[in-house]
Amino acid sequence: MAKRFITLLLIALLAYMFLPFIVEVDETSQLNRVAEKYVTAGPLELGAANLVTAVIVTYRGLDTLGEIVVLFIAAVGIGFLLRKPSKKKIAAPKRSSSEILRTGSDFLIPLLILFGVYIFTHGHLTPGGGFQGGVVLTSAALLFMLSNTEARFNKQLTEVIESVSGIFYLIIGILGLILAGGFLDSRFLQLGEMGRLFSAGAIPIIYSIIGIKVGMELIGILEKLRKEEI
Amino acid sequence: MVNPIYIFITSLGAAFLLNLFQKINRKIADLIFFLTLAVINYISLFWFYQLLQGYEAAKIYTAGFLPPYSINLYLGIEEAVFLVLINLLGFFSAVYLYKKFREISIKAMILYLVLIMGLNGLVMTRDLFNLFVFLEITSITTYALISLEDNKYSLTAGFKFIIAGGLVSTLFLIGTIYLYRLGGSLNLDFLVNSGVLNTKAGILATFLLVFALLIELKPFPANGWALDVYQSVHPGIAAIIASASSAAIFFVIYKFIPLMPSSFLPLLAGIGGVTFVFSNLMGLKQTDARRLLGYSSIAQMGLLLAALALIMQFDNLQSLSSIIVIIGGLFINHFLAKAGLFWLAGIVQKRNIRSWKIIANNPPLLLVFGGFILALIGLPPFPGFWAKWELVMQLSANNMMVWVWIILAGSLLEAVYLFRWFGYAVKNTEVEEIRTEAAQYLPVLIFLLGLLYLGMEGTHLVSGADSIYVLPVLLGVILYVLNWLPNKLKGSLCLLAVIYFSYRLLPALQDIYQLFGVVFLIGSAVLLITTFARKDIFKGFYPLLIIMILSLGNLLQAKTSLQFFLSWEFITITSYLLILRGKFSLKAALIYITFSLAGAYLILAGMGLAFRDTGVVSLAGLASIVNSGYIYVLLGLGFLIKIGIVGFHVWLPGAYTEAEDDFTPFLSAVLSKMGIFGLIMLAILLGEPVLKGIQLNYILGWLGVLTAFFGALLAAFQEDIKKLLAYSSLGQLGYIVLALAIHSHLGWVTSIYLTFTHLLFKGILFVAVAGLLSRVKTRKMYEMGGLINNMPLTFISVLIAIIALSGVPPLSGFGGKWLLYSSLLEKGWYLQAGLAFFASTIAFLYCYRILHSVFLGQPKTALRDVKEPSVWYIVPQYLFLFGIMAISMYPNLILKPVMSAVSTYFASSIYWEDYTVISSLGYWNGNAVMMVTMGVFMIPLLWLLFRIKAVTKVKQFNIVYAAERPDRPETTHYAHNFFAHYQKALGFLARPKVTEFWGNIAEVIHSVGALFRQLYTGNGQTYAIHILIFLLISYFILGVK
Amino acid sequence: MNSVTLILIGNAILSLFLITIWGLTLNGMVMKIVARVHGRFGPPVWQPFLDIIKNNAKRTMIAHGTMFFLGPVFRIASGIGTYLFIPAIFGSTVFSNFSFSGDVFLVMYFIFFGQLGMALGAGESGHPYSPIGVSRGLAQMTAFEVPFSLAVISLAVQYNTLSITEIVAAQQGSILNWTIFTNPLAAIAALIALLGMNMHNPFSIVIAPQEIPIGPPTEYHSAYLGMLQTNRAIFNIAKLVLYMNLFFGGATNFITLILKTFLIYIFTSVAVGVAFPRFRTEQSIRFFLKYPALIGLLAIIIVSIK
Amino acid sequence: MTVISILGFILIIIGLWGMLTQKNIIKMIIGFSIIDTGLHLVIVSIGFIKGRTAPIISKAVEGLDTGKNFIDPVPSALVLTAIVIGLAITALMLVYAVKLFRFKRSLQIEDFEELKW
Repeated sequence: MAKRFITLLLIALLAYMFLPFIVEVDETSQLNRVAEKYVTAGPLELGAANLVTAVIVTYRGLDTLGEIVVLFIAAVGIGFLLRKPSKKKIAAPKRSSSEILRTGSDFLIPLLILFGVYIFTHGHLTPGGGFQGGVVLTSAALLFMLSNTEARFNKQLTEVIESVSGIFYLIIGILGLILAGGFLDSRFLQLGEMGRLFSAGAIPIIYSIIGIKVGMELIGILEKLRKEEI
Repeated sequence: MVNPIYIFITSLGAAFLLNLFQKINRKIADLIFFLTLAVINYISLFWFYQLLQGYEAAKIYTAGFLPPYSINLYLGIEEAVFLVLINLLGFFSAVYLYKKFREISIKAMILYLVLIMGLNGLVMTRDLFNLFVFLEITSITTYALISLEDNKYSLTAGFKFIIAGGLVSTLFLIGTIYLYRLGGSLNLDFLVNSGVLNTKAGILATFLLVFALLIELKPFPANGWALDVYQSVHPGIAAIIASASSAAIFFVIYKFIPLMPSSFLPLLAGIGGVTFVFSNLMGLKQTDARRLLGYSSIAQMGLLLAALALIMQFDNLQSLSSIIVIIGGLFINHFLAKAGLFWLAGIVQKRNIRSWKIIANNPPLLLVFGGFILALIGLPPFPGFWAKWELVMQLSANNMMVWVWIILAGSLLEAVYLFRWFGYAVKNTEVEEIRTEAAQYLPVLIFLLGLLYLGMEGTHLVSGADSIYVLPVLLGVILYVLNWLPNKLKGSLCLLAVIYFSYRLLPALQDIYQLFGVVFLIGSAVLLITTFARKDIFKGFYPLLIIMILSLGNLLQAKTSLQFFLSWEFITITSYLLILRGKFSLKAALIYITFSLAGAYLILAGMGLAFRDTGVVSLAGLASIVNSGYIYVLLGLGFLIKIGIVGFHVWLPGAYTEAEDDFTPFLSAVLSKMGIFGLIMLAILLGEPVLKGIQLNYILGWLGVLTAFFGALLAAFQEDIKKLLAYSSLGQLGYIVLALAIHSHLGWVTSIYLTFTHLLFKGILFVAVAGLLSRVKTRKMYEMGGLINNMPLTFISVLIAIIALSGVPPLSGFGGKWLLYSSLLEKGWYLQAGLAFFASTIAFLYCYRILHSVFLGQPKTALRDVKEPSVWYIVPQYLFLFGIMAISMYPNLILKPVMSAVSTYFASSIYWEDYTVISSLGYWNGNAVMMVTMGVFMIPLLWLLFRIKAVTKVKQFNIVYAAERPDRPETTHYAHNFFAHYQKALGFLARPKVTEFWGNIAEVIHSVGALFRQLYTGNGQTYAIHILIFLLISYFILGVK
Repeated sequence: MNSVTLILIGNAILSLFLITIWGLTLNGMVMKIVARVHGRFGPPVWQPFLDIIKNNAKRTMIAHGTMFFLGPVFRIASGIGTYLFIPAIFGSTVFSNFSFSGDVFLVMYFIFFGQLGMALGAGESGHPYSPIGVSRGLAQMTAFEVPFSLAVISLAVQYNTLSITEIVAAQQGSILNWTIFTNPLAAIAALIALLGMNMHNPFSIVIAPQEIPIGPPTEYHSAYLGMLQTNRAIFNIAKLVLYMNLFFGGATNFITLILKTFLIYIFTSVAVGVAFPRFRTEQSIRFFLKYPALIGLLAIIIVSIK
Repeated sequence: MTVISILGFILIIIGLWGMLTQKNIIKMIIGFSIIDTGLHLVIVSIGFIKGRTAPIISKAVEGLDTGKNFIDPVPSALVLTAIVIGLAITALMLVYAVKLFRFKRSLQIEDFEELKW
């Protein structure tokens, strides 16, 4: 009890400590210099309609690479952590999935894949992007796993795709370094006409690669956790 | 020019590809792994070299936009240093871990590569959010790599780590986003002057940012999780966490300093200081080697943090090189040594520090271990020494004496547990072998060599240092390499070196310094002969000895306080290691080094004060200080501890007794004089300082005479012959200090005269005892007896030495006594004179006891066939004996040079008439005394010799014994508890009150340490609460307005 | 050797000879007096002479070893030396002995020479009683030297010299110039110390005639014993002469010397000795370190305040 | 300050409470997730400007001054990264929970206190 009380006190104090954030910081009313530049010059410099995407993929491209790496190492790390199978196995009773689920998923999976691809290829134009698309792809995979409890993904294939897409991402980054202003600069390709699918330089390519890589990584994680028996 | 961005590209590329290549061929994957590490090493080394040449720093703008619009990286010289270190460690750690990696999974290699890349990113990036990403990359890889050892310990530790890490990242992110909101940028350089600090919210955001990072540095008490991690993870990973990760985080905090409001710095310093002291305090009770290393790591990072925060607060920093020496020295020292020690922990495979004794079977590993321990404690010749020196100097110069004490106290605590650990390792009783593989062994060795090299480089950076003072180490290393030579040859080489050194050094020295040179060097040279008697293999003996002896010489020619202190520390360490060689010397050596280091730290603090007052490190500069009382007290106390003055004498008997028999003579005859030399030097420079109206020399005088008294009294009650002589030495040193304190011509003449005679007779006695113990396997005097017939030569020299020691005319000891009383009476110290006289009569008790119990009385059956010790024990005794006889016959041989040396500082108050010394009170003609004594001795002797035909020699038991024949010598030899009645009368004075006192202090400190470490309950949630408490307390201490 | 040295040696031999005769006679007289006090008849006054002659004439001697052999030599050398370093008679060249060799500290320390040597000789005998006696003797010595040394320091302060000749010179002129009157505390402390030095009752445990026949000299006999007996006379008188010089104005002629030493001996050692029982070792140590030492301290303090 | 950021902070506090008081490891992880969510809310709230629209150039905003009509795109970009990182950490925590459960067949945090002092 005493511990709970102390914790309560501490958290109250913490809340009190955060107070200046609430009290002193007013609502944002105008853009700061950096955002102003992104919003005004972004479309011209990068040719992307979705300015968030411009920020993510190009202006703060290194972060995004880092993000990919985080997902990558999370996947690798989970695999590493679960490298040894459990000693004591409690097998969960196997049940095949229901008819509705199977039929529904057969119907939904192609749509989901299509939707996922759409999201990451159009990341520079509409809301969404590589991560979102990748996650949608994964949801398709998840649905597949739920409906086909016995089937397994080809681990080799997902891993190869993942690695290759990672390498491609790096290569594009290097191309930016060599052909344009710096590492991950997307302007080494023509900016094209804004609003088109093939515009905004390398952004759609990068986002597609990201989408594929994220999808494969998440599928890898799901796969690893799925076969896990506790 | 290689763009540093390729560090990321290559490591990431390799990380992505490793999985693929592994499917083709594991060997290729391994090759790529190491190649990648080599490449990033190449890039960082290349840039380091370029920047050293003065090239411009690398500014990398990603995405081709200038900051603050895109993320930029920066690679200046500071970044380059950290990158080089991190990447080197990354490479060697990989070599070390390779076997483990191979066994487990390619995934470990991938994670490892990404971890190293993340650390590089932390160092280079200038963008807050990017920093966060790299922080998370390193954290996540670490979380995963913790399970390299897949057991419940490492995994629980890992989970605690994740919880802490989660909190940290939350705090960091809140801070980041609000800084962006208030400062309009995520770029560090643009945030600095953006006015974010004008608001409370801005300060709070900065606070969250900085303190989140700080928690990653594991400050006390928010560090329970870190200790668990250090304890349980694979040592290879622990090395990375302790060295590389900490380094990167430390650098990030360094980068943030321009962003911080100035009020943060004192708090950071405070947190660093508290962490340093408390971690070391809690480390005292730790027995698990890896957890101990954890405590030590945390403490070191605390020290580093405190040093950084303090330096940034200095008003006037002397030069950039100071910063480099302090931060660079401390950092590199910790970085290399800690990584090396963790690796070593992995090689040794023993958890409990007591089990580390198996390392003694492997001399190279032991050497490496010792090196790292010395480095961590901050002893020369390692970089940490220079850093601590410079830190103390600069702190003192900036009037931060409190900090000096905090740092020295923490260092002492750390030294205690590290040396304790080292002690366990040295004492080998097991036959178990350590399995070593080159891959594990090599990195450790390379890191030690790196430390040594950088330590030697330190001499160029620190003002007042001189590489000559490090040369003895080089000689020691050479001798170590020549270990395969026969012992006598090595000994002769040593002897030659010492003689050559004396030949070069002595003529260059002046007056009193020259006399001490004779004591130190010629005395050592004679004692070296004793070591020729050694037969066993003894690695490291001569190397250590030569370093010690040459450093003693260097002590005399030191021109700056740093040179002096450096040599002083060399002597301390080498003598500690030599004492540690004794069979049962574990505890004694630990006590010795603890007191010695405490003394050394007092000296250091004193020198810091002197530096503050004079602004120079030259010793001669001390003379210009007006208010020198405090400095005198600090330095004097340091020297007195080394002498073993009463109250601080607890280390002395143990160290003298348990050291190897042929090393004890060095301790007593030579080494004890370094404290005396220090005191004389101090008196030469500072005169007779007064502190708060108290004449300090008056106190010194009383300390001296009390030491003489208690030394003699305690010696009378010992059964152990070496302990007896140890206490006797203590008593004799008391006279020397007493005479020194008189601070007059006669007083100093007395002091130096006593120094010489003490060298002679204690040299004889301890060498004789060494010889004796080489034949008799016991130190208990009552177990010997009647050895006069077995070893007459030894007996004669001991007899003469004892007569000289006791001060009985006609031998040289009387001269010392006469001078002492004359000078005391001249000074007006009558009571001291009375007590000194009492002490000198008590000395007769133990003097007689040695001669009787060992050489006279009933010979024991078991010892009947004991022979004279080897000639190597006899030769030095007789050399000294010759000295005693010469001085006794012609006291002016020594008195005249001493008098003329001292008259540089005082007007002479005694004069000569032929052989008669005349003081203001009395007179003494040593030559006449000798002649008369010989005359009155010869007459009765001739009469007895005239009757010699009537003499019959009888057997052992042919004695008048009340009609009964005693059956056994054990019951007839009256030797045990010889002065029982004296003990009854005065034993209350000899009770080990002081030992108890220090024992209690040690006990209390250990208990406090044990109390505080109860904080670490092992519960991950509690650790999270600790973090919260730490954060809140820090915030409210800061009192943001 | 030049003539000066020869004359010195000749004088010393003469001085020593006379003092030995007086010392033996004194011992004989004291034995007689003590016996009478005890109510015994006692030996004749010349008994010490007879003893020495008898012992030296014994035909057989036993030796336990070299140190045993040398022990008495050390002892008597110390006795003679102690005497010879003291200027026995003020103003006399014959009796100034070798006092140019050193001052009062030399004398004090030279006493130890014999004690140490003798103790070593006794130690080699292998007889347990010898070291027991030595142990007691040494222990007691450390104690009685305290008041004595304090008294000497007090004198040194008082007269501002350590030279015995000068101390005696300062006491000349009137009986009131004697130290015993000018510095009574020092004298008292020193005289109490003398009781211990002479090893008479109550400080006779070293010799302890009852339980360990004769202490350190247990194993000594014949010529050794003769030597020790000779020494007992010389050494005794040397100490008395020292006291006479330090506290009782010294002597200007041999007759005064005889008188003063006799009186000092009778009134301090003997008178006290016959009247008191014996202390145990630790008791005598405590005794000396209490009041006598305190008196000595007071003596120093008073003198140094002046 | 916007309601959203206040809500975010409240979530952070609630999550923290859960993380610090719940003994079950899974519940602690849920606590962490709640903290994370709150954090993301705080981040996006920083970028939000009342009356403005998402920074995507489309027909709806054609001809208007983008600088006056768009919200700040940076927090939106940051929150994406933060979400991904949060996801990674949560996943790792869960795997740890699995591993810990395997050793002790327990998910109580007090059962994992072997290492201490």
